[in-house]
Amino acid sequence: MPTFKVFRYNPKTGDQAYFQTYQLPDVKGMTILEGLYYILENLDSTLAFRSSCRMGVCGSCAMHIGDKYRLACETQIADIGDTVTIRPLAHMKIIRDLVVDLTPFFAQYEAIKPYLIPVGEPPTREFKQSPAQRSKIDIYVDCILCAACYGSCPVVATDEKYLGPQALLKALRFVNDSRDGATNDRLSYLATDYGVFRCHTIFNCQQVCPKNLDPTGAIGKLKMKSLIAKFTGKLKKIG
Amino acid sequence: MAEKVSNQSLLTWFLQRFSGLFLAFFLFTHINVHHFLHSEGLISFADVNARLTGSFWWQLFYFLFVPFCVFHALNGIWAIIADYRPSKGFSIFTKAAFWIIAIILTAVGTFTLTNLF
Amino acid sequence: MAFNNMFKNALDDTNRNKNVGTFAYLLHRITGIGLAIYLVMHTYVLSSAISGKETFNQRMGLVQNPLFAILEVGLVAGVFFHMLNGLRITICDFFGVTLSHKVFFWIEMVIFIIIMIIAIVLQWPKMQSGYYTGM
Amino acid sequence: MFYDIVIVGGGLAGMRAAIAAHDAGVKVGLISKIHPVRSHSGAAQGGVNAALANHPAAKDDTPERHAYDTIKGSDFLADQPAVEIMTSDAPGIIFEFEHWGCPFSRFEDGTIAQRPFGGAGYPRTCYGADRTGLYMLHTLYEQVVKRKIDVHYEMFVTKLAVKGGRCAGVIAMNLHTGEFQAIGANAVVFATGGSGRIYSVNTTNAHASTGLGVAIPYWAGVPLEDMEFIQFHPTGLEGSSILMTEGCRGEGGYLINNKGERFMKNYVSEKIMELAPRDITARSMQTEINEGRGFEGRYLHLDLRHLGAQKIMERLPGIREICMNFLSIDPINDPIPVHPAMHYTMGGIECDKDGLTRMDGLYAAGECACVSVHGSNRLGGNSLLDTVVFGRRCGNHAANKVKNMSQTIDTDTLKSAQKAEEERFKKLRTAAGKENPYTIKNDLSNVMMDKYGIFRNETDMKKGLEEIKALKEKFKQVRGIPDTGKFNYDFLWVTEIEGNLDAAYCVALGALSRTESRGSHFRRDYSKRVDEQWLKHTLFTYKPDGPEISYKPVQLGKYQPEERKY
Repeated sequence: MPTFKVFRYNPKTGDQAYFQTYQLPDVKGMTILEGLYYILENLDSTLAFRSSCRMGVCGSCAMHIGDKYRLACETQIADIGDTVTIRPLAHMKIIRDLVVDLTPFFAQYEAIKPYLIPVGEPPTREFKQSPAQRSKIDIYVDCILCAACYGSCPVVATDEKYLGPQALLKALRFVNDSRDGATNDRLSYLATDYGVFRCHTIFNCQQVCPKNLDPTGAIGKLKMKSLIAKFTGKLKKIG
Repeated sequence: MAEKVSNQSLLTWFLQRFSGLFLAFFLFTHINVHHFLHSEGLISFADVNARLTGSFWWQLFYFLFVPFCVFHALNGIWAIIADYRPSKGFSIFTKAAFWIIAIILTAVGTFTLTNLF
Repeated sequence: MAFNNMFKNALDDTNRNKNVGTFAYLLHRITGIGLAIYLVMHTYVLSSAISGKETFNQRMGLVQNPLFAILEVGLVAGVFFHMLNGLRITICDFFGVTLSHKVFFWIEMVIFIIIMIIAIVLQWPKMQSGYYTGM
Repeated sequence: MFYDIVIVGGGLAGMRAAIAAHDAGVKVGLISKIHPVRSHSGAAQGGVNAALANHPAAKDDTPERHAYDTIKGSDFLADQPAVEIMTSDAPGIIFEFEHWGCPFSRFEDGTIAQRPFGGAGYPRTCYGADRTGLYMLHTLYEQVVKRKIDVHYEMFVTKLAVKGGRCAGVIAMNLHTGEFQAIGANAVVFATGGSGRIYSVNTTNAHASTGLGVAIPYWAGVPLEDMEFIQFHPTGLEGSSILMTEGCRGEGGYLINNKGERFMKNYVSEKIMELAPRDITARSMQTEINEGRGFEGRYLHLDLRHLGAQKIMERLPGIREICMNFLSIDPINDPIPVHPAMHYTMGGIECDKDGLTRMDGLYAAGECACVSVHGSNRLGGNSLLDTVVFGRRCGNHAANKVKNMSQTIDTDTLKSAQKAEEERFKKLRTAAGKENPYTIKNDLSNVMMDKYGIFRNETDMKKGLEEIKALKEKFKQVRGIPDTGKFNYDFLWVTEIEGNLDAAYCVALGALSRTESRGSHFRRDYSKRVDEQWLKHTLFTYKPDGPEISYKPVQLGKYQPEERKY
């Protein structure tokens, strides 16, 4: 019988956070999210956690499960063990139980101008992009904004102004896109004190990414691109 | 993006890597010579003096070694402090202190070296 | 985030992300701070050369005894860990081989252990008490 | 709070409407109970249809052919003028997405790649690997960010504020604070998505896709349309019912029964095989399973092994990932166990081709709306198209309408509606009943699955209707909801169950009344399509003791109903 130890915190009933233990039935193939729903539906309806698609694409249910950050929906209880400790994402304000305030995360997402800035007027049909050019953004477009990397990054822990792994990965997606024409503007912003060079290459983000996107590698690529842009005099002053 | 942000970290990051690579070479040689190859007896003034005197390459080696060490060490510690987002006053104070420490250490180190040959 | 939560947060992050990346990063920082302190001490000891040959030999004598010989092994460990790990993250960043960072870490560890064995073997005579007469 | 236009729901339809309205120069507020990028549009995998004629085998593809395929697929219940609008807008809207940066997969010549899909005469489904919905959703959110549109996420709309037949705004619970808030608007757009969770035991839909989105306008007096048509996707993953995209079959995957044969040849022509429309494929699969040719009596195999590792990893990486995470199998080496699973609600809030409903100032778009472009059966790849095309039209129309209206907030109506909601919540909190609401939800989904599944018949459906009525009674005795303040998910899910019950009631009553078989609605006791009597849409109007059914004719156009053969 699996046991869940779930992080609980409700500012309305008490300031103190604690772990609550629940006994769950033994069901083959049950996921952590199904377990949480079982608790909500049968044991304790005050439990709060985010969820939506339950198939690993919406990114709602990233939390700290067992030994690392995972998506609750695509993690089977059997893979974690008999006792499962569940905690919310770190580095963001905990609102209640497993729900955290994602505002800083989305603020960083918005700061990097996460939209295509094309060169000139678009053609009447599509921009031509060869499969080789498309393959340069292949994995980076798969990010689901689950914030697991943001929660695992020790640099984010100490400095909320650091753009964080997700935003930087997203930035590389546009820098690498053959249709985007604002590469130097983007790099100028990314090379500032809150950008890529604050990364200490710790690899936690790569470790936890549920989509195996390697944000650390993306940041490494951006570092190289920024350095080259700097030494060829293409970087602009910001502010 | 209205806020003025510097991209000083680009240069410091790069110089940290750059000095780090040099130090890897310097330290490896230095430790090799002083500890591994010199495993018997004491290191005395005479030993050091004998190696440095008259050898342009050894002299150049150590004259570069000192500033690289100092830069790498202080810049590394500054990177740690910067992670904790120090207040403006604190960071100005620390930076000034680090500059003074850097100058003193480099000066003492260099002066020591000149006395060793 | 202020300095007062520094250690608590660092511990919490380490506790939640138990993987080689975190350990390497923490050790890198700790050895880095240690080496920076050592650099100052080293400069202090050697700066005695400014006052002349005798002072230098005298002060060197202070730190050349079995206790410091043992500490020196620790120093070598710190230097080489910091060096190898620095090379590892530099290689990962510069050559885009981040996905193999764990392999690099274990290679680093193997080299590190080999170097440490050599260091201890070479340092062994100095660590035996009574080897030196002192000065 | 006041906006010219309030949009409820942050999926593709909602965000597209918001962008359209914003670009037309009005002040838009987007409200969603989950963050927009968590919307279930992101779970769409296969692709989006548009007659771009990029595929070498589809050089003579046109929007007309696309329209014909859609109408034929709908079993001629679709409103043909609306379908023509959708298919002729399609290429433009896909190019627009591409210009916004949507990372579609590409052909060698650099054009958007297209793959064949079920029920379509040409390969015209544009795709980005098997994450098309995710890419489109993120692209739209990027544009929302670019335009700095106000997004209020985790705001749970529970009621429409109506005055004199005119929509004055919505009442929502702000989950971040746990308090009710009134948002005034000159126009409200509902883009809340499908009601798949009424079949929660066997659906591909997200937890968030409940019936409340259609129930709120329904309670306010707006009729629902064609609720009896529920699409079953042929390939839901065994057990969890997670969607295995139609693209698997589009890329050439086989459906295999336990005798090892490609059984689809027994149901459709050899030329079509696995690429028959979803209703036919799902029925064929269920027949195989019912007649004992399924594995363990429950599922069939979707075999991708002959496609080769490279093609699977390049075109269907998400499918592989899901299989590995949920069943620990690798489609490169093993066949995928699949069974039909509830996937889409063709019906929804009745609206015209501009999204305007019968209530003044209330619009609907996306899966919760029923413009009726899908008729009785939707073709794969048309749902993404439906959301963005009608999302845009609806946003434009609403913007033009409210542009010159006064921006005064109807405080009285909103205040009293808010008060009513607060009272209701208070009552729910102090309810003294004993029933567990989630048991009711599970019972409901079991009833729906057993009695209103792929095959339906009168006796079962009559029994089912009684059970739904009993569940509705039971819901009145529901236990109290704890007042946890912020993020009261118990309140959210229990409120949704109330919506589920009424949406399910409409499905049940509609299915029972329609004595024919058409598209996804298949009755064993009336297995023929009867155009003379049933070529019409069902309308459901809210009455306290069950919906009142009426009918409206289908808008025909170029194509006259004919026998549907594949």
